[in-house]
Amino acid sequence: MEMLHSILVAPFADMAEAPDFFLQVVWEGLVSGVLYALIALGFVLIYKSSRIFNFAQGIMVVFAALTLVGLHENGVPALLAVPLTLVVMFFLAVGIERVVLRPLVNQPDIILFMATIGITLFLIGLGETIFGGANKIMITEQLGIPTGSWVLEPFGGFVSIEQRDMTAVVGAVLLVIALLLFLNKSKMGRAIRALGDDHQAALSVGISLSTIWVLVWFISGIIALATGIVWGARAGVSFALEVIALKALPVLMLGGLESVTGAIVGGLAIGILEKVFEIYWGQPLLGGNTEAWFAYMLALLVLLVRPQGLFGEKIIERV
Amino acid sequence: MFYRIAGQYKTSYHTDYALFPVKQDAWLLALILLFAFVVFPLTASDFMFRALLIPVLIYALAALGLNILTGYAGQLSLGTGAFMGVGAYACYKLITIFPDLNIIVAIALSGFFSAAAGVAFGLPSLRIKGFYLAIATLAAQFFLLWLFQKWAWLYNYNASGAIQVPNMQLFGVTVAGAQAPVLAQYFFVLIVVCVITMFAVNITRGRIGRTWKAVRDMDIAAELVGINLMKAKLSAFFVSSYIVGIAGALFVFMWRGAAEADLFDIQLSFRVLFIAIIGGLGSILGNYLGALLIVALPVLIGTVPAAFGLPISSAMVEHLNTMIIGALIIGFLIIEPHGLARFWALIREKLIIWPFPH
Amino acid sequence: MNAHPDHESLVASDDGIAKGDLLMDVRNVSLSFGGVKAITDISFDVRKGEIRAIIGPNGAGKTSMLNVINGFYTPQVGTITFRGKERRAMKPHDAVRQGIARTFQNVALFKGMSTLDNIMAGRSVRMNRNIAWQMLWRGPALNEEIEHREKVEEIIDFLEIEHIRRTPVGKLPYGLQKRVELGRALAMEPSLLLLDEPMAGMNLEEKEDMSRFILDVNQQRGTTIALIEHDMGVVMDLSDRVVVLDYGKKIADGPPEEVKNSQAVIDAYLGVPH
Amino acid sequence: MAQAHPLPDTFPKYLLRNAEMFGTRPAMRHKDRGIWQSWTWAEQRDQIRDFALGLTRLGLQKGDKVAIVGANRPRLYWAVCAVQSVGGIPLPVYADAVADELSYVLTHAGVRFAVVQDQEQVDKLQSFIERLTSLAAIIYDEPRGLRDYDKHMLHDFSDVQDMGRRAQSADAQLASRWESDIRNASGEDISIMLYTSGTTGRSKGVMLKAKNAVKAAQDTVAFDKLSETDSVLAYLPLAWVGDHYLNYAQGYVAGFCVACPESAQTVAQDLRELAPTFYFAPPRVFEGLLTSITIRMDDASALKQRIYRHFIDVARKHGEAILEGRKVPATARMSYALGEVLVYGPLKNVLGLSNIRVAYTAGEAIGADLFSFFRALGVNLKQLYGQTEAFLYVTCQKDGQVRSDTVGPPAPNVDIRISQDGEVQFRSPGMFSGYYLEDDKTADAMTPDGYVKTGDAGFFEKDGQLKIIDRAKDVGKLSNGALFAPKYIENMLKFFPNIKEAVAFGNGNDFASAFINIDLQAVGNWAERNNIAYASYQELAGHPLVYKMIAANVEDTNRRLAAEPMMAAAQIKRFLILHKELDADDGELTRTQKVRRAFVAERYAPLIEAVYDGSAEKFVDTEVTYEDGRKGRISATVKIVDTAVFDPAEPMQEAAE
Repeated sequence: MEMLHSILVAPFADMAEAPDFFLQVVWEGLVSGVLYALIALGFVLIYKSSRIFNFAQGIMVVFAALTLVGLHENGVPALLAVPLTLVVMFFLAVGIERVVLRPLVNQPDIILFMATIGITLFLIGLGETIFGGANKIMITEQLGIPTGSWVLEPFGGFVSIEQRDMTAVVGAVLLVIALLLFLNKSKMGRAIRALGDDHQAALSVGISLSTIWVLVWFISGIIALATGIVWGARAGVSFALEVIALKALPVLMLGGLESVTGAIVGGLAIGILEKVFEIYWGQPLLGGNTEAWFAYMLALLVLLVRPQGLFGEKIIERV
Repeated sequence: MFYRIAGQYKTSYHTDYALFPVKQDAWLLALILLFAFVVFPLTASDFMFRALLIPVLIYALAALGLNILTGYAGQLSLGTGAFMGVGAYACYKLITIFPDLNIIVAIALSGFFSAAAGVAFGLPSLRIKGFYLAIATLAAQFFLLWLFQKWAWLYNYNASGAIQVPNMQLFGVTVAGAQAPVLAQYFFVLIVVCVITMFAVNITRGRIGRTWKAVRDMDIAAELVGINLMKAKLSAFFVSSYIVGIAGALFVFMWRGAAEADLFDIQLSFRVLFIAIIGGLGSILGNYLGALLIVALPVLIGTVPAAFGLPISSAMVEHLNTMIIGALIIGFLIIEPHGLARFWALIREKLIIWPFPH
Repeated sequence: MNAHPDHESLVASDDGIAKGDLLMDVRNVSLSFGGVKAITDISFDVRKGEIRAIIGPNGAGKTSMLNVINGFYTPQVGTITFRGKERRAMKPHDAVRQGIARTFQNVALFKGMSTLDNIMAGRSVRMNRNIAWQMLWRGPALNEEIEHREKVEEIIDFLEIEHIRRTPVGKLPYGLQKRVELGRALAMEPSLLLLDEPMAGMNLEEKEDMSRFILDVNQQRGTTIALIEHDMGVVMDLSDRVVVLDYGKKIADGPPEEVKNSQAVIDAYLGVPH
Repeated sequence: MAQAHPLPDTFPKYLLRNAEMFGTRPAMRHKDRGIWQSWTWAEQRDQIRDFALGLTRLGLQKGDKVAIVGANRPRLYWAVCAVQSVGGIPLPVYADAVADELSYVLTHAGVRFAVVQDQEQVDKLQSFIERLTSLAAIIYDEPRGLRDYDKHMLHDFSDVQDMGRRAQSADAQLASRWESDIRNASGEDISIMLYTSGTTGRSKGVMLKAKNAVKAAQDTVAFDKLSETDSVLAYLPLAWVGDHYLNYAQGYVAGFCVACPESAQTVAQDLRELAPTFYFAPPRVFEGLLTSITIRMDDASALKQRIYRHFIDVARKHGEAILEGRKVPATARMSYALGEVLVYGPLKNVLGLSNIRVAYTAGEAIGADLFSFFRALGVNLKQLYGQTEAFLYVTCQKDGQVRSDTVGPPAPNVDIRISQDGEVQFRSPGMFSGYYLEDDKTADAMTPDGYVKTGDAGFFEKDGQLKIIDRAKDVGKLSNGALFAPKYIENMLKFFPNIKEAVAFGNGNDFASAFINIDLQAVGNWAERNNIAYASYQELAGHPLVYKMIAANVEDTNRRLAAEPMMAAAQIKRFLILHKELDADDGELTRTQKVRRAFVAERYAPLIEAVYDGSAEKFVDTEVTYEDGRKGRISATVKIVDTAVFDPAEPMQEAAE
């Protein structure tokens, strides 16, 4: 009985007791949720346009951040380093398309999925060789991102909002809006969506596969850079980031591989629930650090109920 | 060139089902076993055993387990590292609770624990397929890893959170623990791996192997041919995780000597997955070739340039190694998606019809 | 030890139903996919030993009906009585156990395996040596494998595909893939064989071969066949009775000559506006 | 093979001996259901005994004739021995014979029973059943499709065997009586009747006495030291004397294992799986092998081609010498050994010729380079010359004394002489005992003093080996009296891979000319590699580049003819490439693919006229029968080309080598 009470009743009692602390937890969850959503967005964009489950999205975030900081360390002023990094990301996109994707155009999905694992490893190795394995500090100030924090007093309590987190949230929202506009309105956007259904069909209609793929990988490169900056500002730039980026997978599972809205909602949901569970259930009952597996378990449970995720289309087996 | 197929006709189904219908393949295996059981033990240095021979065998065994699940049954798994962990911890707990338990029995039993874990995390495969299934095994990987760290009972509450392998005797020879001679450990691992590989070959060859491949190729058609999908998938998870568990136990007892939780992290899962991919999904031989490549690569990168006089820092070796493996994966997927095993099959085919091209 | 080529093994397992009696009765079956009505209130019966054709223009619900019969889809309304047992929902592999086998409109073979393995997969429902025996291989597991291999070799000989025994099916031309698929279905020794457009995309010679095989299976083995086919010539030659579907409804049922002249069928095929 | 009692003089006697001495060794194999089904000599005896006793139950008496129609199947071979064991006369007939050929042979021989392979043969027989007044029953081997036939005269092979078994269980002594009948049978009985696929007129039934057939087989088994450990693939037509002698007769005498292929299409694959130790193939098969080798090697990578060409040259220089054990320099022996590992071994392996101890070719002349190619690889290929009337062997070459242009010295105990007009005549232990019911034809074929006239022209070379020039009746004279041997010229032309068939004309004319059939496979592959588009055989045959290539071949032939004094005058001045392939269904070839010269000359008379009236081309329209019997017409303008001719004095480069 007492066990049941500590699982079902006690946590909610704590929440009610310290609403401001609860808000702080939710905010922290929201911010990490935004980051998951951004990474998931990169996944969705590539999956939607080329049916490739891009495992390397996580490492691209790290690689972009490393390049930015690396350039800055070698004397490139911060505001110039950003466009330069974008150029690097563009060439990375061209390289990936030419070397990896073009020869594998009609291969089954599992082969393309494994190719992205290959890219992940290659980029880790490349990043470590060029920039060394040590952790780096993100150049937040130089990029003009405010580093102070605001303090609010809701319910008479105390909640501090880091300004850089707020910029991250705002930046992410802007990015998402730009992406949605681009996908639905522009000519290129429609081509990307057409490509997603069937490579050959799109080719036959005259959509040039290689340019679209370069474009798509470049856009997800941009998203990766944005995520890298924001993430680096919070947790410093290191390869450990790559494992955390894996967290985007459950987001995709939850939100469905093809839907942009699914990626955002999924990302935020996981970010918040993960933090709340850790604080109110993880630490008191399970010895903490439940964030390592909570997202995956949650996504797993959802999938058991709806195998195609919250927003994916219903899978009809045709024989 | 070396193959002489003519005249090897089969007069009964028994001979038709022989493991090696062509005797040249049997000689090739005999040669390899001769090297493994005689030549290496006589010539190899301790460094060779510790850095190359034992890890190759253990990784190959783990990749064999994964290959049965992903290569034969088509169920993607990213949780191999964790299941190896379950095998290792189960074995450790067994020998601490029953100190006089024979090590072979301990290792054999520990396989069942990882098999149980495998089946538990395999249940979702009945409803979800393809990439989505990767999430179930990822959940297993992270959850079990967290469990190894948090559940102190697993490592007998010792402060460092690591498990230490005590000295254990088998037929009067210390095979595990600090004083175990590397040669004894090598033979122990070699024999276990050979026995399990033989069982794996027989299983994948027969009815069960066929049902797995049917589920992998087209599960709808498999069901309509009368194959019970649940039994097929769960048996694949069971057998695969059993073998992976054994590999985990060997990993700690016969090679590492000690282990802490984050030894069985996602990186280990990836490593075994690369071995299976580069080696060739859906093959037994591929796992050995893949393991040889992935384990030998860093050793080569470390020693070869040094031999040429330009020493490379150990960190740089690690970085270059990761990069090269990444490049290798991409290269293989382009040249031969079915990995080294198919490479060997093509070479063998060319030798058989030598000097003709087709 | 020779394989004793006994040709009797090809005869379908007797399911206790005399020739001509009722083997399967489909009553008032309706099936819809979220609003889309694939089949509405269709009833027809299949007698033991006959070739029952199911025809109709594209999208008439033929394949969906086949999927209902072998338990792949569960109809919202209506029941199917097969060998006396009435049922609405049934797992596909139970349908197989009761003796229903099928081929697919666009070839559902196991691409990663050879012709022999694909047909042997049809036997798996009858093989049951457990994993322990399989690990040892020599002994009961191998004997069981050989026992079933002999049955499969009968089928390979019957379908004249000895020359592609070890070829991966992915490499076979379309006509041969269809024949391997028929072989796999025969390997299940069904009492009811569902053929989904076995001759689609075949040239004249391949069609003649396939018709010969279907007739042999029906006459020599006594297997009842439900045949979906577009080629009118084939349907009229092969089938004893014909069901005609259109827009998910049954518009005619009877011997080929009678159905051929029925106005409803002609309209359906010539496209009178609905 | 020492044995207590005297040498058996009938094949059933050998069956009993083999069952005793080699009871557990394999006697018969058949690739079926994916594996090689095997029967030991003991099992074969039982199978034959049961069938024989079953046949007697059906009413088979001594001297009755039993037709055997079908491909190489164990049960049909057993039927032959079973019929012989109860004193009947087996009568193998070509499986692909059309209905009216079959009906003539069966009615002429008055067969009482017919053992056939499958439904196809049953239908063929039933189409003219009313003419077979003496036929009592048809027995079929494969039951496929025959289930609902009316079983009044139709029996399944295994049912007849059941009758035999039931009879034995009813009367315990039956089996031993069957064996004692065999032991007391006399060698004088006719053991087999083979209808020759006559190139002229209806085929004749050649009767062979048991003791003659067995004696001939004993001689050649000893000659080539064949034993029970040998093996052979029986893939040539059952009714052909070659198959009956080499596989059936020698099989029983030596006790070796005869293997039947899975089907006609899988012979190459079965040959490779089995790798027999004794092999026979007509020159056409060796031609096909060489063509397929050259085509496949042309597609190989540059490295493989270089290795292949280098070692083939080594083999051409030293191969035969090494095969015959002559002295060869150490370096040559060394590089040949390396060649064995790299090229010859694998090549023989891929073709299934690795285990061959003795191989023969016969039926037509074989090209010198084709013959030496296989001998250089280490295949002990030899030539023999024979006829149905001689139960095959007339001459055969000894190991070590092998030449490509001759057919060897007389076979053991064979006495050969050359008549005034150059015809080869022989007397041999295996000699036939005349044509069935056709004593007049028998008399024509024999000389008054008991020699058999072969109908072939030839002469003995200095080393005692017989050299066949041509069919006696075809050998003619040019208008200036010079010798014109069409077959000799045609063989030379056919040695080129691009030429599949050639027909030479010139008898009574001023010069020799030739009609050529190109080899679609070889020329087609050449066309593909030089990207020459062609839609049909006819279009490729008429292509100017093909004409140029064939012209070069004809010139080569003329150079060789110029080097032989007797043949120099008969060089080919003009030739054309026929617009259609000569085909047995059109009657232009016999069943064993030999040209029916008279028929071709009469059918293409307008073309011959055009050749000799100097016109450059000629429109021709010929009737064609398709596979299923329907008739069609093919017409084309055929170009006629002149070729260079060499005066006999010109030295030949090849000779100088």
